[in-house]
Amino acid sequence: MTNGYTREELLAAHDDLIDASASDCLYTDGGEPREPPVVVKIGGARAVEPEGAVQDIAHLVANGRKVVVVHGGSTAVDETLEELGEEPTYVETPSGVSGRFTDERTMEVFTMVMPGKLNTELTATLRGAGVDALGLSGVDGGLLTGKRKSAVRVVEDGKKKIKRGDHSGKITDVNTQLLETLLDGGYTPVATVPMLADDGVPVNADADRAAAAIAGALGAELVVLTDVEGVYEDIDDPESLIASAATPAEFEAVKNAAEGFMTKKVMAATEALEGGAAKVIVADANVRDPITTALNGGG
Amino acid sequence: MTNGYTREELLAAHDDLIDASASDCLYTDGGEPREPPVVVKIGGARAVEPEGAVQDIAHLVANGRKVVVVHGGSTAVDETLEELGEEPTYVETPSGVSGRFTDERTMEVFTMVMPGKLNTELTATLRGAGVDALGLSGVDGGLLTGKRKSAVRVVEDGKKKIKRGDHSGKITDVNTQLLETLLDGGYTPVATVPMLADDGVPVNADADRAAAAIAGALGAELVVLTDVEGVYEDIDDPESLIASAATPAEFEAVKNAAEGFMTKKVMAATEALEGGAAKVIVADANVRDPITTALNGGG
Amino acid sequence: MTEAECVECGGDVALSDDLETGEIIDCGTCGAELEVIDVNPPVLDRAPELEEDWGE
Amino acid sequence: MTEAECVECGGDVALSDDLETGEIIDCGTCGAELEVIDVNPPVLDRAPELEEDWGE
Ligand SMILES: [Zn+2]
Ligand SMILES: [Zn+2]
Repeated sequence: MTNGYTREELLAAHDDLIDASASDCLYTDGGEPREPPVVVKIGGARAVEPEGAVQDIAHLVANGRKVVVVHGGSTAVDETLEELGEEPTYVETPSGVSGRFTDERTMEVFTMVMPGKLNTELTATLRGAGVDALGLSGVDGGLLTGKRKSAVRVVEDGKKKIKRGDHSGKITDVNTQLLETLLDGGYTPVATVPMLADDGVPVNADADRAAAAIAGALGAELVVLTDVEGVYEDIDDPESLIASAATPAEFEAVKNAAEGFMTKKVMAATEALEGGAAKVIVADANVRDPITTALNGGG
Repeated sequence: MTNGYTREELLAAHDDLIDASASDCLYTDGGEPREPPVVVKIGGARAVEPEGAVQDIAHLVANGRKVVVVHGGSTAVDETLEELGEEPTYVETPSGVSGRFTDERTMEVFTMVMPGKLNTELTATLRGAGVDALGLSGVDGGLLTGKRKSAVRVVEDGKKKIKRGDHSGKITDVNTQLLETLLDGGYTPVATVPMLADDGVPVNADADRAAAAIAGALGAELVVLTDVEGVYEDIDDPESLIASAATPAEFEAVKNAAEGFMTKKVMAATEALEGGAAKVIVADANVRDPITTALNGGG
Repeated sequence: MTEAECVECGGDVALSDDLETGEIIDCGTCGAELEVIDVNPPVLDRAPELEEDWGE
Repeated sequence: MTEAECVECGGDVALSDDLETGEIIDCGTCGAELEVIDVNPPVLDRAPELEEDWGE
């Protein structure tokens, strides 16, 4: 792994970080930091390419901040399905959202790629950066649980249909005690889907919503890193960036502005805030120190 | 999942278990059980088919015993390699042992199958049986660490060779603090390989030896479940079964008797005892309550 | 073109020839959404309400 | 048939024509195990001691 920083840059960044939040960050008396944990969602449309985020997470953790990392990796699932000679199945829902239909075989490949390949890789990368990372899927310790959904409404050839055999679910519970035990032990949980459904089966769930559920349950600040630079009031006008929102009401404005694949991120953000998250920021992954930058409210 | 037992059978088995170890098992005063933890190694040559073991683990945990489950799954790795159109590579070492050569791609598939597919599946199955199971690879929280081995000595076409590019390692450290934190929290860790090598790379290690390292570090009793019924002084004489050994010296006799693939199990057992394990039992997986039976010293 | 009975209002529901299992038909009389449970002979049941959800 | 020099004792080591990179040759003079680092021209180095280990 390349570091990408000189020692001097790291020290300067370190000072900046401490200056920016000196009132509530480091405690030489051994007291607990009063800041809420940070949930960082990385990966997504373009799989996991988290170099900038990894350094930044290491920096936050070194400064005593409690961090939970959540990752997706849908593209990597499709790649592996194709390598195995399987066709990824996407369906359109009545409201026009495109989503994966997860049959039994897809679910098997899903567990191979998410908690298997990607989570192990990211956990090792974070450990290489000095973070005491520990990977978990939603199945482990019942981290992410909720209702099984085996049928979905889809639109196929213009017809509305019920499609059965889906392996997906809706996260309603987060094992916060597990996360707090690990955070108190100095670990940085690296969480991913599948979730564990109420019928005992590991099933697909959206990683943005998983991050939202975790942030809500922990009362954390949620930073969702994406390849685009946030949510735009007018998607064609880079000046109309809405950098963050602190209440469900503020997010209503963002929601109306969101288009295309951002819809899901905005929905997840709304869920996080409604669930108890302290703050939600959707931010560009492709800047230096993307998380610190987002938390400090600018770019 | 089928239970395989009537309620009456479960209650009877429950009574048996309590009777068998009444002096050091259940404490109505809320005291801690004085028994060492049990490390159960399942799966291996014939992949993971742990129905009997799952019920038995659930039973042990319900009785307050601390259990760590370790699994392998080499066959499943080969199956997935073949589905991906890759050829599993096996090499012969100078001493005649056959072992997997793990190149980079094989390592990737290894993480997909071990911590991905098999670990998620087993964790979900155990949770379905009422065990608060939590899956971990050796990478998670630095559970299993040690020296990287990127070169191996092999024999090819009768020639001795050094083969480089291997992804394997030797486990020298176990994060017992992590396991104890989880056990104290009521979780049952479900551990598997890869381990994390000192160069930061996840690498292959033998699951029997991983179980041995964990049992040694925890001072636990190690039950290695296999498809054969233990170690035989004369492998062709079922009467010559050596059921257990409590000291490295006793194991010396077993070692001399072991043949073929059992060599690895015996080596692992020796390592466990030398590492501090309280007891090692290699036992038949294909009986009812295989772990309880093994711990109670008979069949 | 065959017909079936709406399980909600008892009204007649017209079914096209290329009817598929899982298809949702709206009852012209009461507006109920009906799922095609079987095709030959056609069996209809009230289509389940399903929250829209997506995975990875 | 070519020859190379043993890195341990300086003695001559006979090399067969089907020499392969990675191959281990025993020095006939001092008995040292020598690894073939390169084939053309032949480069030998002391073969590393490697503990025997196996994975899954
Ligand atoms: Zn009707
Ligand atoms: Zn020599």
